[in-house]
Amino acid sequence: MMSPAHYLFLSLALFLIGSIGVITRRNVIVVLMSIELILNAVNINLVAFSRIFGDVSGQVFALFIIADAAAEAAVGLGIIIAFFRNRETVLADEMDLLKW
Amino acid sequence: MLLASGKVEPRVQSFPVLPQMTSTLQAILTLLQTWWVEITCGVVIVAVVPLIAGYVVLVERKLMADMQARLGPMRVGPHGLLQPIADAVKLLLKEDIIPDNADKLIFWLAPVISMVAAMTSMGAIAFGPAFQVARDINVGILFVIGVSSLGLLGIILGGWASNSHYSIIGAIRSTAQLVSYETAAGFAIVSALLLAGTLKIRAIVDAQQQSGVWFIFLAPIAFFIYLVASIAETNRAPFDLPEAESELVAGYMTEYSGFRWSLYFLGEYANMIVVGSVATTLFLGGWLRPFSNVHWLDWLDILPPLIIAAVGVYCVYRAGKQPVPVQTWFMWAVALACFAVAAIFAVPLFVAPLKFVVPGLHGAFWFLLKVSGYIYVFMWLRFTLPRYRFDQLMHLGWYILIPLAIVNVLAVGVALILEGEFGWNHWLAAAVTSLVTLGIAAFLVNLHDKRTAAASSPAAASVTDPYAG
Amino acid sequence: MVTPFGYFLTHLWLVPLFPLTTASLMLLIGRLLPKGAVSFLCVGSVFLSFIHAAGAVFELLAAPPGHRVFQSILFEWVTAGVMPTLAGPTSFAADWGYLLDPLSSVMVLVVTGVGFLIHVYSIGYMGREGGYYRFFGYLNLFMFSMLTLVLANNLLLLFVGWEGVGLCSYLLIGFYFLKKSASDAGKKAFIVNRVGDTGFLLGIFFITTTFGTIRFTSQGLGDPTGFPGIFEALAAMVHQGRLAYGAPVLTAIALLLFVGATGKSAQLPLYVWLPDAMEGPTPVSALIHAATMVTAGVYMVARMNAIYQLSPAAMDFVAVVGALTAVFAATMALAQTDIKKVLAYSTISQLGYMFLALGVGAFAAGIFHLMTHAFFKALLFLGAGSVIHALSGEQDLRKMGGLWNAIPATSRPFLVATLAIAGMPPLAGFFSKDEILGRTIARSAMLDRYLALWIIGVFTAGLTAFYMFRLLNLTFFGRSRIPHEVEHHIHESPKSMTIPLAILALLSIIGGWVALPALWGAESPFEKFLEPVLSGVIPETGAIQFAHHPLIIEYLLMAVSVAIAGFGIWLAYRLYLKFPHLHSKVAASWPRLHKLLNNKYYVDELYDAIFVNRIKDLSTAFALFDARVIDGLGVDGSASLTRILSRISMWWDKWVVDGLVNFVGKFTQLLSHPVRMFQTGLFSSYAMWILIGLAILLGYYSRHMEVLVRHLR
Amino acid sequence: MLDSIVFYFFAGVAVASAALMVTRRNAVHSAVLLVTTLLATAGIFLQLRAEFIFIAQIILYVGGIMVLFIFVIMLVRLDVALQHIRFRLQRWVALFVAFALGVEITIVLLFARRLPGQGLLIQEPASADKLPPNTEELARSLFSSYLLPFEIVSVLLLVAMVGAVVMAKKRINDQ
Repeated sequence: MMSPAHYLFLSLALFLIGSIGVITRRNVIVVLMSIELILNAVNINLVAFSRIFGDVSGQVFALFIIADAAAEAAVGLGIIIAFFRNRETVLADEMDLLKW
Repeated sequence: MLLASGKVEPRVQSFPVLPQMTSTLQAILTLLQTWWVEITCGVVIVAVVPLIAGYVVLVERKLMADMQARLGPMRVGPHGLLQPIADAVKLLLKEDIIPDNADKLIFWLAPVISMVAAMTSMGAIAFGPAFQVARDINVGILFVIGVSSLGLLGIILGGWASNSHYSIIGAIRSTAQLVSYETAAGFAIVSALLLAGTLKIRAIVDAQQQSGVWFIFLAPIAFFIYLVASIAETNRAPFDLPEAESELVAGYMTEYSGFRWSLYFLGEYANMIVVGSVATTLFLGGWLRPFSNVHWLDWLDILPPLIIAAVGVYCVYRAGKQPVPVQTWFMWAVALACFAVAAIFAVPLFVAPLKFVVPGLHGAFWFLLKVSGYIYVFMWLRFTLPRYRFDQLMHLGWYILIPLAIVNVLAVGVALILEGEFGWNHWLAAAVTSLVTLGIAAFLVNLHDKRTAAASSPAAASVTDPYAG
Repeated sequence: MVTPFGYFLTHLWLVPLFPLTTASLMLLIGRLLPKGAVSFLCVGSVFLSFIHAAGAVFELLAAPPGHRVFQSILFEWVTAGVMPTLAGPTSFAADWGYLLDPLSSVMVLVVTGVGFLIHVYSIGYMGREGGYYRFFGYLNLFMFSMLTLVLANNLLLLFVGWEGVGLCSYLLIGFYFLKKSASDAGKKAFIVNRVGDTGFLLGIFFITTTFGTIRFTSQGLGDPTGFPGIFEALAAMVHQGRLAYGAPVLTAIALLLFVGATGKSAQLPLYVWLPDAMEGPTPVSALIHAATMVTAGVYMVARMNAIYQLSPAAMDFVAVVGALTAVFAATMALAQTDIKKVLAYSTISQLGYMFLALGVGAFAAGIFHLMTHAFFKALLFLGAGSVIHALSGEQDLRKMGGLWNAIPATSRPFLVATLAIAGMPPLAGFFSKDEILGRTIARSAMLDRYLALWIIGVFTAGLTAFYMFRLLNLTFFGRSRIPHEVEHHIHESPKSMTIPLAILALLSIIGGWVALPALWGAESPFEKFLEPVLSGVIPETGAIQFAHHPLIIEYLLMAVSVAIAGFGIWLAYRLYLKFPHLHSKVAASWPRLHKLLNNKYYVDELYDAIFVNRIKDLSTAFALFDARVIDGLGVDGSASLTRILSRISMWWDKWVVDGLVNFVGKFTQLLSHPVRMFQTGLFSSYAMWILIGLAILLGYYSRHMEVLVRHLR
Repeated sequence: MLDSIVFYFFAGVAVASAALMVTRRNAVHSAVLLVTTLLATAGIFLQLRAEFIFIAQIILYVGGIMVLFIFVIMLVRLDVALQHIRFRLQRWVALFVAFALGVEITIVLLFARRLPGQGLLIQEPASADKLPPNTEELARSLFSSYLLPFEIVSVLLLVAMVGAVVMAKKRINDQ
C-alpha cells in the first residue's frame, strides 16, 4: 500500500489524459473510450480511499461506476451506430446538430 | 503470483540462512523460498501444456479414426505416438507469413493474447490440493472465467488485423457467439456457486467433499447448460462456425500460418482444458476420488496405480507385435515408464511417512482423469453432430439456453431454501426443482416455437444477418 | 263551392313533371343511355302526361258547367312587399299553381296529344341523327315549358313557360349548330322574340300596378275570399266605376300584351323569324313552329279576353293586324320553292286568321281554329318531313313530283290535310275557318271595316287553297323532276312515322265536327264549353254583339268561301298540272311582282337596313367609346397612375422600411457575433469549456487550502 | 518494496498506454491500448486488495465493454487514419488547460501535505492479511446498506439495454 498521493497523481494523470482525448479526438468512438478512461481514474480514487479507510463503500461505488460505464457505453455505441447509418460518418466535428 | 499469502514463515525456517550473501541476492532467494511451488507450477504449465495439447490432438485423431473404422496416424513412432512432436517441428519450421495491408502490430499481438489468456487462466486452477499457482485468490473461479474470456480479444483482433473478409466475418461470428454463450455459462456457474457458497476453487471442492455429493447430481441442468455453452465457447463442432471450413476458409485463422497459427491452436486446446477443469471443479468434484467421504471404500485409493500399471501391461503386450525392433524397444520404454509412475503412486499408500503426498498425487490423477473424460465428450460430440446454422446458433443461445439458465438459478436457490429452512433431503430438493425447471423450460420453448411459427415473415427472416447477436 | 275532384285533377302537377324528369335525365346522363332507353323514357313520359291530362279533362267535364274550374297552388313562389296599385295598396304575391279550366284543357289536350304523336314520329325521323338524346331532352323540356305555359294560374308563371318555350325553340332551331344558317336562325328567333317579350313584360308590369295581382282568377280555390284574381279585380273596379269601358289603361295593357303575342305567334311585324326557324328538324317545325308554341300568343290573348273586351281599339288593332298578316303571308307563300318555307308562311297566315277571330271577338272560333290548325298543320309538316325523308333530305319543290304512288302512306294523309287547310267540307278546316268568316261578317253592320276584313279573309282563303294545291301538285303529281341518284332509293317511311300521320289525318277529318250543330244554326257545343271562360266580365255594357243573320245567308257565305277555295284549287290545277309551263309564263308576265314575292317583299333587308345595321353602327360607336374613353382614360389611366404610385411606395418600402428592419437584424447579428463563437455545436468544444471552467474554479478555491484539506479528511 | 515495484509497474503501463491511446490515429490501436490501460488499472486494484473490483474490471470492462467497442469499430468500418484538421487550435488549448489543471492540483496536493498535522495520509491502512475477505464484505454492504442503489443500478442497466437495442435496431424498411 503506497501513500494515497501516488494513487491521486495516477488518477489525476489518467483523468487529464482522458479529458484531452475527449476534447481533441475527432473519432467519436475514441471519445467514448476516453470517457471510460476518466471513469477509471475516478475508480482508482474510490478504491484507494476505501482501502485507506478500510471501508468497502468506495468499492461499492466503484462497482456502480463500472455498471454505469457499461450502460453508457451500450447507449453511446447504439447512438453511434444509428448516426453512422444515417450520416455515414462518426466524426465529432460533423455532429454539429447541437447548434440548431 | 503476486497474491503472496501471509503464512510464509515455516518455509523460511526450513531453509538455512546464508549470511555471506548480499542483500539483493538474499531478497531474490527469499522470493524463491517463498514461492517455489508457484514458480515450478507456472513453469510446468507453460512447458507442459503445449505437449499435452499435441497429445490431445493425437488422441483426437485416433478417436476419429476409431469412430470411422480407420487406424489414424501409425507411422511416426509406434501407433503414431511421436506424431505430435513431428507436427510441432513442422509448424515451427514453417515460413511465417504476414500479409500486406495487415496491421502488423496487432497481427503479431493477437495470437499471443489468446495464448496468454488461456495459460493465465490456467494459473488459478487447482489441479489437485497441492498444485495451484494462484493459491488463495478469493475470486478464483471468476478469475478463471474472466481471464479465459480475454482470449476473445485475441480472436477478434486477429480477424480484424489480417484484413481479409473471411477473417473478419469469422472474428465477428465468434465474438457474437462467445458473448451470447458466456451469459448462459455464467448463469450455470452461478447456480453451482450457490451450492458451493464461495468463489475460492479449493473451497468449492471442499464443499462438495462435505456435502458428500458432486454438484452435477444437485444441479444437472446447470451442468448440461455449461457443457453446451463451453463447447460453443471453445468454437468446437457443432458450434465451430467461426472456423467453418466449408463457409469461411478457416475463419479468423485464415491468414495465419506456422508459429502464430500454432499459438492460436495451443490457445484453443488450452481453453478446452480450462473449461474442462472448470466443469470438473464445479460439477465433477474436482480432485475428489469417487465416494471420497465413504471410509470403508478407501481401498479405492489403489485404483490409480492399478490403472497406470494396466496401461503398462498393455504396452508390453503391444510391444511383441511391433514390426520394427526400434518400436518394440520404444514400447518397452513406455511400459517401464508407466510401471515407474505406478510405483510412485503406489508407494506412499503403504509407506507411512510418505502418506502426506497421497492426496496431492491422487488428486491430480483423478482431476486429470475427469478433465480428459470431459474432453472425450467434446470429441465424441464433434464426430457425431453436424454443424449448426448461425441463426440456429443464436436462437439456441438466446431463446433456450439463457432463459433456461435463469430459471435454473432461481430453482437452485429455491432448492437451497428447501434444504436449509425446511430440512429437505438435498436429493429430493434437487430432483423437484430440476423437474420444475425442465417443465418451465419446455413451456418456454413451446411458447417461442409457437410465436416464431406465427411470425415466419420475410421481416423476421431478414434480421438474421451474419452480424446479428 | 268546390266539387270533390279525383286522382287526375288532384295530381295535375304530374302532367308537367313527367317531361321535366325525363328532360333533366336526358340532359344530365342521356349520353350514357342507349337509343332504345332514350326513346322509351321520353315518349313514355309524354304519353303518361297525355294520359293524366286526358283524365284530368274528363274529370273536369264531370263537373257541372258553372264550376269547371280547378286550381291548385303548389307553393308560394314570389312574395314581394306591399306596393301601391290602382286598386289600392296590395301585397304582391305570385304562387306556383296550376289552373285547369275549359280553355287550358283544350290547350293541354292539343299540346300533349299532338306532342305525343310527334314524339313517336321523331323516333323514326331522328333515328339516324347524332345527338339523339339531346334532341329528345330538348323536346321534353319544351313539353314541360309549354305545359307550364298553358296550365299556369298566373301571368308570371305563364311568362316562365313563355320564356322556356322560347329557349327550347332556340335550342331546337339551332339543333344542327354546325350549320351557320341554323345557328343564325336560332339567334334570329331568340332576338325577335325578345322584342315581343319586352312588350309582354311591360304589359305584365302594367297589369300588376293596375290590379295588384297577376293571378288570372280566384275561382276553384279553397276560399274565393283569398286575394282576388285579375278578373275579380277587374269586375270590382268596373262595378265601382273606377275603370270605364275602353279606358286607356286597358287599351295600353292589351296592346302591350299583343306585342308579346305578335312576337311569339309571328304576326306582323315580328313574323320574320318563323320562316328561318325551318332550319330546325322537321318534327320541331311541326310541334313548335306549327302546332303548339306559335299558338301561345293566341292562347294568351284569349286568356286575357276580359281586358280586350273592354278596349275596342285594341280589339280592332288585333283584328287588322291578323287580317293583314294572313293575306301578306299567303301572298308570300305563293312564290316559295322550299316545301317547309311554304308551310311556314301558311302557318303565319293561319295564325293571322286566329288573331282576326280574336280581334272580332270570336275568341271561341279562334281557339277552335287553333285546335284544327294544330291537327292539319302538324300533319302537313310531318308529311313534308316524310317526303324529305323519302327523298333523303331534298326540300326543293322543283326537284319533286310524281310521288303519289311512290309513298302512299304519306301522300294520302297529305291530301287530306291539304283539303282540310283549303277549307273543303266536311273537314276540320272548313268548320273553323267558316266560323271565323261568319263571325267577321256578323260584326259588320254595313260596308264598314269588318266587311273589308271579311273580304280579306275570303281572299286569303282562296290564296291558301291555291298555294297549298300548288304545293301538293308540285310534290306528288305531274312529271317527276327528281334526280336519278335520289330516285333509286325513294322509300316509304317506317311505321313509327306513318302511324302518327294516319292518326292526325283522322283528327283533321273529324276534328271540326265538335262544331257540327252550327250548320243548322244551333250553338256549337265547343263554344258552349268554352263560354264560361271567354265571356267577359260585363256582358251588359259594351259586350260584343253579333248580328244574327238568317240561315240562308250563312249558307250563302259558306258557299262563297268554298267556291273561292275551289277556284284557287282549279287555278293551281291549271297552272301546275294541266299546263306545267304556264306558271313560269305568268311569272314572266309580271316579273316585278314575282321578284317581289320571291324575295318576301324585302322585309328582312328592310329590317337589316333599319334596325340591325343601325344597331351595329351604334354598338361599334359604343365599342370605340369603350376602347378610347373608358379603357383608355379610365382603366389604363388609373392603372398607370397606380403603377407610378406603387413604384414610389415600393422604393419607400425597400429602402426605408426594409432598410430599418435589415438594420435591426444586422445590428443584432453584429452584437451576437462574439457570443456565437461559443456556440459551435460540437460537443468536444463544449467539453473544453467545461474543463476550462473547472480549471478556473479550482484555481479560485485553491486559495482556501484548509477547506480542501477538510474535504479530504 | 514489492508493493512499490508492482505499483510503479502498473501505473507506468497505465499512463503510458493511456497517453498512446489518446494519440494513436487508428481506432483499433486505441482500443487495444485502452485494454492495456484497463488491465493495468485492474492490477492497481489488485494491489489495493480489491479483488472483486479487479475481477469485475476484467470481466466487465475488458471482456464486455471493450469487446463491444472493438465490435462497433469493425461495424462502422473506420480503419482509415483520421487527420485532425479542424481541431488544431482546440488541441493546443486543451493541452494548455490540462496542463494548468494538473499544475493546480499538484500544487494543492503538495501544499496540503505540508500543512502541519493534516497531511493527506490520515491513517495507516490495515495490513493486507488483516483484511476481511473482500468479496464477502463487498456483498454484505452491497446487499444491506446499498440495496436501494443496487436496485437502481440494475434498473439503469435495463433501461440502457432497451435504449441500446432501440438505437441500434436496423429497421426493416431501411434496406
